[in-house]
Amino acid sequence: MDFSLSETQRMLAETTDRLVRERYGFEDRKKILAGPDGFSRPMWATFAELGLTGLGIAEEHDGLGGTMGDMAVVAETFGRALVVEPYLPTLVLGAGPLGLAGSDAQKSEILPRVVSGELFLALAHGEPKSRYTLCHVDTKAAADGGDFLLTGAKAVVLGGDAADYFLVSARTDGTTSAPHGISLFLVPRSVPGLAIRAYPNIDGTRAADLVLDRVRVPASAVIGQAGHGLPTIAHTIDRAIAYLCAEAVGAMQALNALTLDYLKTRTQFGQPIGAFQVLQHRMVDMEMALEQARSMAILAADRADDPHPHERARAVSAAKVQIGRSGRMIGQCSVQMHGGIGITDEYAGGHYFKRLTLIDRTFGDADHHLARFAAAA
Amino acid sequence: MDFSLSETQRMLAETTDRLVRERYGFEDRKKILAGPDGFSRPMWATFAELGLTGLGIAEEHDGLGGTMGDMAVVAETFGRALVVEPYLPTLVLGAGPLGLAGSDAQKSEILPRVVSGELFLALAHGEPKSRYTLCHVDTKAAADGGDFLLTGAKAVVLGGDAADYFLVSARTDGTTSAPHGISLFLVPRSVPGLAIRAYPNIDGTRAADLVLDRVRVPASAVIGQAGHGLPTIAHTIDRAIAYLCAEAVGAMQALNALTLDYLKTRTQFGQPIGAFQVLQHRMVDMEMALEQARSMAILAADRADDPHPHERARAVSAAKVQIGRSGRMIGQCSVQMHGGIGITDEYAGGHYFKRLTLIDRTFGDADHHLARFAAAA
Amino acid sequence: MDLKYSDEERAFADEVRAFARAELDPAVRDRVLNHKRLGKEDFLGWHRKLHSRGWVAPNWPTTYGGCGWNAVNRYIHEEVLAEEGAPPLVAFGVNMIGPVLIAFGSDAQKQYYLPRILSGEDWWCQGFSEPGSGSDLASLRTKAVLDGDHWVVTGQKTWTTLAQHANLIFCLVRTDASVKKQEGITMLLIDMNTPGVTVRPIITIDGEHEVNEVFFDDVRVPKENIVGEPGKGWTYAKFLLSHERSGIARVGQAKRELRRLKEIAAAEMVDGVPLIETKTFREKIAAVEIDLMALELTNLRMIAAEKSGQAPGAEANMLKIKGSEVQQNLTELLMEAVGPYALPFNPDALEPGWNGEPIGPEYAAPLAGTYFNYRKVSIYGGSNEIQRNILSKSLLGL
Amino acid sequence: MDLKYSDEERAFADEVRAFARAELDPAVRDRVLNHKRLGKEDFLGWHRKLHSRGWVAPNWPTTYGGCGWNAVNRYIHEEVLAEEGAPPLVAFGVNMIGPVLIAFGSDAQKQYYLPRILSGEDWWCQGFSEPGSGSDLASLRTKAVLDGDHWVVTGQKTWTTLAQHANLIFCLVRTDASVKKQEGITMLLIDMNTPGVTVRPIITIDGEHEVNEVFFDDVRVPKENIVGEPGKGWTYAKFLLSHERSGIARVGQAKRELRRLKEIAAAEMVDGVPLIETKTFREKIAAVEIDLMALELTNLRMIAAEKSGQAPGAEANMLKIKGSEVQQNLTELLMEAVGPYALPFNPDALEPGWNGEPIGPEYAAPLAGTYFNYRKVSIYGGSNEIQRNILSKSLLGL
Repeated sequence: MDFSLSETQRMLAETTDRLVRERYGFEDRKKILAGPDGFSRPMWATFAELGLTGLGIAEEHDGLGGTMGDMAVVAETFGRALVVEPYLPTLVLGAGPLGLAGSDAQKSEILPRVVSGELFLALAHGEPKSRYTLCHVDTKAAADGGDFLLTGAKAVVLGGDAADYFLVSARTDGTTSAPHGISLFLVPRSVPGLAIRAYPNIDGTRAADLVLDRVRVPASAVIGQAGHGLPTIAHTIDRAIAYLCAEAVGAMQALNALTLDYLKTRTQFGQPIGAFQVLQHRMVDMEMALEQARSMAILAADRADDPHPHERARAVSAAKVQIGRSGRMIGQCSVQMHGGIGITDEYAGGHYFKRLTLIDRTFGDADHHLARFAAAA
Repeated sequence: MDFSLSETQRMLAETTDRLVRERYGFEDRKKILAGPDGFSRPMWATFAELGLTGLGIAEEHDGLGGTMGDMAVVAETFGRALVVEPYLPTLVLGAGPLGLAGSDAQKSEILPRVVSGELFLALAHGEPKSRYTLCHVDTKAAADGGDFLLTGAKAVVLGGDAADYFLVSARTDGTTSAPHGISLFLVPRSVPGLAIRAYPNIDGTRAADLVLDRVRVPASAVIGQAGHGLPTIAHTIDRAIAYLCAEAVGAMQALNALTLDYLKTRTQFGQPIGAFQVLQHRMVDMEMALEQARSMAILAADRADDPHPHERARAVSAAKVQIGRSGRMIGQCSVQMHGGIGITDEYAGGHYFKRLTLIDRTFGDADHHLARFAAAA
Repeated sequence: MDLKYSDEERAFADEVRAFARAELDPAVRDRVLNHKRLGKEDFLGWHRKLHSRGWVAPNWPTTYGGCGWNAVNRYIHEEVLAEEGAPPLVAFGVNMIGPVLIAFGSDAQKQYYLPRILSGEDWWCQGFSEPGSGSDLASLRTKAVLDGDHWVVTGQKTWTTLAQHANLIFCLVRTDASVKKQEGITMLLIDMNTPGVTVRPIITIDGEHEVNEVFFDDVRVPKENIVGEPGKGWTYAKFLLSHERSGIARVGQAKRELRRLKEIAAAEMVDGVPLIETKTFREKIAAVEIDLMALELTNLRMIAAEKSGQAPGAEANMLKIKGSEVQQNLTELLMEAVGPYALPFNPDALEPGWNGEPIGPEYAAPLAGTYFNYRKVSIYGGSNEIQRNILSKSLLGL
Repeated sequence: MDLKYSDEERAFADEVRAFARAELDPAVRDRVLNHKRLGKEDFLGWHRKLHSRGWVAPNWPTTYGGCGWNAVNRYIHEEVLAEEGAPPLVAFGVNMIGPVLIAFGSDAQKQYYLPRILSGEDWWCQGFSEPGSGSDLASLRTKAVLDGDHWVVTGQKTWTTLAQHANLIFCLVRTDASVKKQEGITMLLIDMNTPGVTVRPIITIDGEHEVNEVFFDDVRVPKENIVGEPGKGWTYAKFLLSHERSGIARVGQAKRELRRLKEIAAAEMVDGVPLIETKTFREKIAAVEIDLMALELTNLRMIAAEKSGQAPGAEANMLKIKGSEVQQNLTELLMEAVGPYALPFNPDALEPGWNGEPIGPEYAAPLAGTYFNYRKVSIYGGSNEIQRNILSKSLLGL
């Protein structure tokens, strides 16, 4: 049993910590958000220089390799700085399933260009009516000669604003909620018939809704085996959740630190408000919520690539429940203890609150994962 | 809109208040519990003298009449004093359904003797496997000539230790959970084939488990129409819940008063513990929980005889949820703020906590009634 | 005991409802129900309709053009209008400075200001909070010095709701630093157009502009714009806050939001089943509905007590706390109901008359923002912690 | 990072488990698992078995007959035994006074008392709390005056766990009333059979006798029965409390209770469906299971930190709080699971060897009582409020 960081992880932590400390302060972030893309391409280039865009990608494709635990170290730092660049979409949701199931040709074509910082990716899986149900896929892939014609709609595709390639799920078989018959396709952004509506999310990240109208892709665009895409998608989403858990821990830690600082410096009635026992105890509870969340985020990263999908699902869902609840409690209590300032745009606290709230809405909320965990128990 | 007590209610409140103040202190209650019956027959005689055993019983059967709201006034006082005499079993669960559905002969035979304080009654409806499901009845009533033979088991029959007559539910038709086919029978205690195991409950009230082995009763023992007992039973249980809600409000009020007094008198660190903000705010929350519970108890009493069973069920279940939650919160917080003394047998506080806890377990806990309310919405 | 309204009360509720249905601009109603942005004219148009019916000021005596209603009718009026989707009455004039002027204002002030409040000609805002004085209001530092016929005011107010629409502000200012902090405070009425008054928007995390900072830089205020006597401002403020309590639990609004929640939960599907029919979500709705039922009854009990002559006391603080919990619970469930569609940020969709293509279901756009925004309701008007402090002292004697 | 035990650690856990399964009297195990009453011999029999294996004192150095294990092995030992249904080690000797004597006791005390703790010959109890001194322990008033070769002790202790079995008590007494309250306290070792010592049972609301009052009426205690120096009792007590922390989260016990909860919820039926398969109850179990997973990992993280040389600090207070919440949650769900059968009170059924007919399912009898009794776990050893006060200061600097 050993909870200490590996050498690689310590280096990653130092590198990313220094980067965000020097270049991703709250004011830097504001400027980045106000820019034309809503995120910073130069920052992305720096990620590439530092090797961050090679994490989790095999060395044969120019990557650094690395486990979900390694990515979690980056996620946590990014959570502390509320990084908005599409790292989760490109690396975890995009490069991840390509690495898991992609053909050699697909991997060779895409992954080195991800590592170099040249490409953004996005997973276009969720649909307007799918909510959090992974097997709910209405988008159809009709065989047409040697090609497929994709028709349907995809909703709230994270990083979909910037993606150069989409990993699109579509049915080659089966009815709406059948677990079988779902295939995953690699689709370039510029393909005819693909309409993209990009937008910001309320937490500063970005997404897009897609409409596919007979989008033609060759058979070689199938990622993995046709009709058997769901296990890859489920694994990918579990990895993404592990990433989000670590990111949330970073955000909670930063928000707790801000709140504690506020308790010590804000004075009312002639004393720091941290002298009031009710606020003291609440702050203690927030720290406990953080520690419980951190424990479960560690577990989720550890199990995200567990060979037994059942074990993986249990651990990841349990973690997502814990993160949802801790994040909600910390976010709400932090705002309350800050008073009005806590919900102003110009103060960082409220932005952590927003991010934590939306993480709970992403890939299944606490209720969803409590039910998934209970069903898997 | 008028929330003030009627003249009758004010009189009832004064009478019962004086009675428990003078004769039902915590030490009196201890002696009563230690007695041979676990309750006081002289006390019951006093109830009869004061007319309390005539409440809710029609004047033609020597009763005083009166609404559930009137009984709730008594219930609240009894809750404050943790009265253990079988008032709920005899008046609400026994005389109630007789008044609602009994034949003239049954009413004339039983009710005047209830009013006079001569008889105790009990509703034997719940069964070992029925939990909180009212239509779950396995006890069978087989027609035999003009008689019925009752066979089955009844569980946790409140007041079953002392009851002179039982109102026993049994199936004349239908399978275990069918809403139709349930009949209610008036069964004297001494009938052959009826085995009674009486016991105390952990809160000082008493109950019994019954085993019926071919208990013979005449057709005239059927209360109301054979096979149509469930609506009467459901109405009765809703009335009993309304009673319990009022009783719980009395218990919460008393427990809050004890706790507040403790906060003011117990000193630690050189000051009354009520000077600590965390305990102050918790005490405020307990008062709010009481006020919300009181509001819902008023509603439940008001609707307990609503001609629309749907309206009645919604209001009563909502109240039971509120009472369950308020009672739990007040009970747990009170013990916590008292420290060890809060769970000693010699201090009254813990006994309120127990009673409130068991009220939540009686006729459906908060989860059960939340589901019932939600289904009726 | 009778939990139902009397025939007269029911008739009055019907009358209010009929009025709202007949007079409320459907476009405005739609904006209220759907959490879209309300413009100044949306508030004012409705205000004028209430005025023409004589219903602007339920809590004022008839002498001053108010309704002179009892507590029950005031409650019915407010709750029914809220349920029907009427814009909230802008409270600063009618419910806040109005009663203060009636009680403590000079005859000239009453004659000048009260009719203009009723007609909607003046829009008031409130200058109480300061950056350093939130929960500890009495520590405020904006100061006013008498210079001939004028008070010269310098300082800063914050959290000033809708100051961008206001032409008048009532302010607490420090006029005497040498006495106990509560005793050196004076209440002034200030024209927002006076030179030296600057309004700076505060944008909240939902991207909205509702509150402001107001700066006073040597602002000259005519001497007669004082309310009552110098140094009595704290007394007037406490009087004002105790009169802000009508409808403090916001039961009508909560009922409206509960209805909306049920509609949305019926439209959202989970694995082919409407969200409202899934056990977990249905019971979450049920739980808040029960909370609201209890709150409404508690409110009615207190209203009935007030009607029968008991002054509103500590109970108002309870209603504030429970009311804020119910409101926040509802906004949270509304956000939860739309699942992933809580993420997109589309402030344009909140603009009156916006005709664009919604992202996801049309009702989704405001929900996350409203949830974030509504964290304020347990903060403003004295945070729930302050409410509990007050209750601990006044109700429990701790 | 490696969340799994090492091979050595796993092997050790297997060894402990095998030992428990081989040596634990099945009747005692059954009483532990089913919340029946444990007699003195149940504790002592198991204590002697551990002693014969050399496993009584994981936290003592080997010099004194302890195991000298690191934090991880201590944790494994404690949690595995708890999971297996072993009676809890009576902590007062091994975990409380033992470490104090090792650190501060005289050679004579060490030589006399330590072996008797290991063998189970002595049963210690703790004399800290007094009726007027609960959370504010340092305000204790039991006093000891030196009279020749004896301390004369007068006063009262309370909440003395299992004092009815004990032959020795370690007491905090006031020996100097003229100094700061923490500085006038001395620790004495007192034979319970000394004239003037009286034990009075305290019955708890579950009808059980677990705690006691202990009265001292001019009790003469040999002078040499002082621990360390006079006036240093508070220091020793703080040392003792910091050593009471091993296994403070009671993860092993919680796992055992979770397993039991699942068994009972599988046996209970609701409308023809096992309770554990109903959505609401299943998810309540899932929620506490997740809480427990998080607690176990948090505990392991802290154990690992301790093993690598970091002293256990504020984290222990967190484990105490969360551990008590999980335990209380489990006892509450166990009670809920049996529905109406939570009501009957049948203390006879808890007696070893009782052969009567149960009321309802056999497992139901102890559940409500255990729920009531377990409210103590957020009170004893420093209430959760005190734990939060400590964390606020030590961890947060507030």
